[in-house]
Amino acid sequence: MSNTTYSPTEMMIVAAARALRGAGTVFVGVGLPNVACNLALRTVAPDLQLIYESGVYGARPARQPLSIGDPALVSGALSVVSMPDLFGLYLQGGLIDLALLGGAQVDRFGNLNTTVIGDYSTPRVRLPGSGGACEIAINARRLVYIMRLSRRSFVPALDFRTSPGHLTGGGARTASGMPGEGPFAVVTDLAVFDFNNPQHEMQLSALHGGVTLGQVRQEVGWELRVSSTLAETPPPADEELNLLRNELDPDSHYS
Amino acid sequence: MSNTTYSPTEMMIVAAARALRGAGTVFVGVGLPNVACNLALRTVAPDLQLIYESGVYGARPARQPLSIGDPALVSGALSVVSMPDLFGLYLQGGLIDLALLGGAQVDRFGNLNTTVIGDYSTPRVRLPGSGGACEIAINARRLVYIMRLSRRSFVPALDFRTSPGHLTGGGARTASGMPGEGPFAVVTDLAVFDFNNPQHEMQLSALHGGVTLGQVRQEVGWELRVSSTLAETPPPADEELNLLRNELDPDSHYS
Amino acid sequence: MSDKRVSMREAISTYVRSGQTLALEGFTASIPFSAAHEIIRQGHTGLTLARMTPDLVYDQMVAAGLARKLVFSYLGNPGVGPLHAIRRSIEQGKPAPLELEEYSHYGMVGRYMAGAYRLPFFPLRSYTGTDLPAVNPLIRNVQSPYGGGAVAVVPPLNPDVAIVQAQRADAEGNTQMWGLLGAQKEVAFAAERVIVVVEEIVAEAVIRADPNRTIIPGLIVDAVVHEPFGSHPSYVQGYYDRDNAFYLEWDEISRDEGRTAEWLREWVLEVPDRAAYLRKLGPERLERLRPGPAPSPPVEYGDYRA
Amino acid sequence: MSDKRVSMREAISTYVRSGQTLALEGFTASIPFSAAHEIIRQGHTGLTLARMTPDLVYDQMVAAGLARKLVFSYLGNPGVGPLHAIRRSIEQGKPAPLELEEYSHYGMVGRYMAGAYRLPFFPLRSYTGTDLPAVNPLIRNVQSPYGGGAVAVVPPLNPDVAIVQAQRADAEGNTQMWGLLGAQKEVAFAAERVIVVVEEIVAEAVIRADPNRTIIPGLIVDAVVHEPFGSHPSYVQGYYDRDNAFYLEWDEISRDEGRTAEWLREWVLEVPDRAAYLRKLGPERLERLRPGPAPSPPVEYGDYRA
Repeated sequence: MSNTTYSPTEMMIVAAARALRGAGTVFVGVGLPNVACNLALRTVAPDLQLIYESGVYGARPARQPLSIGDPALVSGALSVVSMPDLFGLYLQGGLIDLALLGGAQVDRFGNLNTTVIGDYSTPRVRLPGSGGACEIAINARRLVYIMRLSRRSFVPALDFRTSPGHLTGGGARTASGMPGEGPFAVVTDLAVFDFNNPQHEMQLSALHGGVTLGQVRQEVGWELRVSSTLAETPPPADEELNLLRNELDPDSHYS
Repeated sequence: MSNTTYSPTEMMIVAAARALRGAGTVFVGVGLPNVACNLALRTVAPDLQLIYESGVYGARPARQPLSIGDPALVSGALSVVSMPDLFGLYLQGGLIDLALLGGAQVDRFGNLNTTVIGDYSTPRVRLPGSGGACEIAINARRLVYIMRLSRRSFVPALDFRTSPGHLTGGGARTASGMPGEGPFAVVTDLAVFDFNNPQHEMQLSALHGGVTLGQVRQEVGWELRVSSTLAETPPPADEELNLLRNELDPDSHYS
Repeated sequence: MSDKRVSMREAISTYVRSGQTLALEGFTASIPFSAAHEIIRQGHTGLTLARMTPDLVYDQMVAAGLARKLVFSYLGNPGVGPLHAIRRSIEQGKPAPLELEEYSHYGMVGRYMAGAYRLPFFPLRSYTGTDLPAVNPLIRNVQSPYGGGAVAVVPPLNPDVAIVQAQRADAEGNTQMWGLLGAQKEVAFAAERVIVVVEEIVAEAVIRADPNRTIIPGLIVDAVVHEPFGSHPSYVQGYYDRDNAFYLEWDEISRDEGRTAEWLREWVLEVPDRAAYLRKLGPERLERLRPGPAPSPPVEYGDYRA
Repeated sequence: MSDKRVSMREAISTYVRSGQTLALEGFTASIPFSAAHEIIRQGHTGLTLARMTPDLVYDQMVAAGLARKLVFSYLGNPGVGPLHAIRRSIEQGKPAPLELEEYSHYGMVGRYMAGAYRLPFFPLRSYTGTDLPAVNPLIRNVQSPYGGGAVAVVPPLNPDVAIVQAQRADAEGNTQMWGLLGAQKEVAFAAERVIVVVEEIVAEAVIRADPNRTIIPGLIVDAVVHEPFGSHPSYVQGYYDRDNAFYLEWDEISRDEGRTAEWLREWVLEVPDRAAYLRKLGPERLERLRPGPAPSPPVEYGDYRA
């Protein structure tokens, strides 16, 4: 416990890091996931093996990497591999336990949109697209999402389905034959969600300190399901905040 | 021209080397082809690029390699590649101009057997099998065969078709969609054959010195077709013999 | 062994033509900016640009109005934000509309692999339950003849010209690279023509002293361009760092169409070549990008005689 | 980082079981003879042995009567002649009949790739107009969904245990190899269990000083066996030469069933381990196989801080 104040984003990163407890290998993308993975490595998952989307395994960077393509990730790493090897041998080969993803839109079954807002051919906003997210969502054993909670993002229907979550829910994903199990947690700046019900429907599992159920419902674009074991997220410990502020994100680039 | 005597095998190697004139890249297997390629490199094809089946490009061995797996091929080479790259990027990728192959049996359309004599499941003689020959015969732009002439080898019907030549002749190979053009020469210890007719049927194109048409017919298991431009193979030049005897095959392992 | 060394100007004017499909690859590293700038200067238009991550290099080429179509998997300024010029082109058709052919990363890799392996398709476990096949009919399925259902496939991509940046090559184009390898090898083997841009030209003997390090053989290389700092603002492992400051500057510049055109005029069109571009950047900025030493230890190949 | 170093005896007894599918790979180089001999000593039987080139290593295992089935692409004593023991088994059923599952080289590579990539099949341009598919129903065709007809495919091969020889690894199994690479990486990623046999154990720092040289990550390695001259009579690039004399000797020995059994007794069964085998060979024979020095020059990775 701690009495220091912290930002919602700090809480989100800390909660995401905690969701990595017990993971052996994690597939690391750019941005917030990168920070969360490195925080987990320093706290709940000391044996966590980071595999960067740029093709680096066993990185030991001399500085906090600014991106997945940072040359500091290569120098001193255990192995550097090509894109065919990274996606073919590591990801599709089934070596990735867990991956963190985010998106501009997510629906109640955890499907993600990172492609477009509006119509694909005449977009209102053109987003980055899949990158590796599509095959990561399909092949990684389990997924954690990290994204800010807002009605604009938590929508009843996606404008475009870039990466599959639990598809239409229930047994749909299993029936599709995807190797991975799909998302098990959605970590936001206000609350944490899971999919622990037969429908694999996103449900509120924990509220961050000071956040009300009403606030959360306000930001979710569908009739929100609430876990029977709704809890309050333990606030960031001093150790977690210190690592985040002094080492992992000193310039508060993310928090 | 030369007055020195030479063995039929020496003539065969020399004639095979000459068939490599103009080739840019050659796929090199073990044994006789290896010697013939290295002779060509020193005589008719100074710019010939040897690509070894073991995954070596631009070898410059400090000693005459005893096999395609000789470590002397690796040290000082321009590039060493894995089997997936060798067969996928180089051979199937279309970078091989020419390959030398041999076999226990060849038929009139240049199809090869290196698998079995007798029935496959109850073989009289079990042979090595394809190795890379099957995909080499399919993907290399052009093929030269090198094998001793004998009725046991030049058969009307193969016991097993390991590697395709011109299949059933005529347009059969083209129709099959194989990238390569198939065999254009068969070099033996007694004579040289080509396929320069619409049926792509093996035909006698040159007799080695002192060899008669009758001798050759004797060793071919079908009604042999003879080229209208039947010639006599120029005997080995002193330079060719000297290279062969003093440098490429000093222990007369092959000749 | 033929000497394939030419200037960037000559390499581009010899092999690049308007209307071609080009692939300037390099995944988050070794991005051949020097080649892109020369293409912009020479004004080749109607290009189809293939790249996993278009990055700033294609944002600049699109802003220059050279591109007809983009074949890609991730549109972004890594760690910074969107690619404003490409977004303008897609959302507002400025300076010109842009046709999109969109994949995931592994889909792009698969296209290069099918092209390099001369296969009719490459299979991968992706796209299940997504909308990508609906907007890209080239993403298809194949039933496994061994049961177990279908697998996604993508067709070969064989660019007219592939341009890759590496640490070093000999005069014939035997190219050695280390650090992040991206899909550099695959795109080079898939392309009709290959231009290699290197930080250093080395003697053939240097290449031969470590043959396992040769990623692209001279056999498939058409031109070798010696261009120090050829990837700036991207980086080349061991030679210089990524100029992250510029990636941030570009986010500002590229938001405005006018400022973007102005930047292209000042830093590309009115600059004769990379050497001049580097002088304009100034030695201080480049020096700050130099890393400290971290050499690899030697390995033993063995001298095998008699 | 966990320490995976064990003796060969322990590695084999821990991971190898009768009836398994094993792949002791290494294409004409780095053939793990030391592992094969330990498997023979432990007497695991009913094995399915997969290897592109069975070579002497499987000729010895088949002669020892351990094999039920062979999955392969080329049966030969390279540059010498046939594999007599395997031929006896196929032609005369001595010491036991042998089931064959036969491919071409690229077909075997494709099986490992499909296994490593977790694909239902791997496509390749081979087998057209040959009798191989007729005797191996696992070689099938797939129609391209882009037109242009069919392409051959092979199914995944995922050995229970893969055993590969390399120059060096750290205690966790991060393995670096150079020289001929064969399909070592692919078979390792395809296998359920991986045993790496190395000439040298090095500090993790040595591996980290050249990450592009790491072919097999510790992530997929179960056991690391330090076994100098572990590949004799095969070779390890930079460490020792191929003992061609033995390959010729074996041609003589293996022609006779009795002499073969005698050799196995003397050189394998009655030898406790590889160290004893090497003592029996004698230092002179081993010294003659040592190459002269030919170290690779260092490359610069760069020390990136601040």
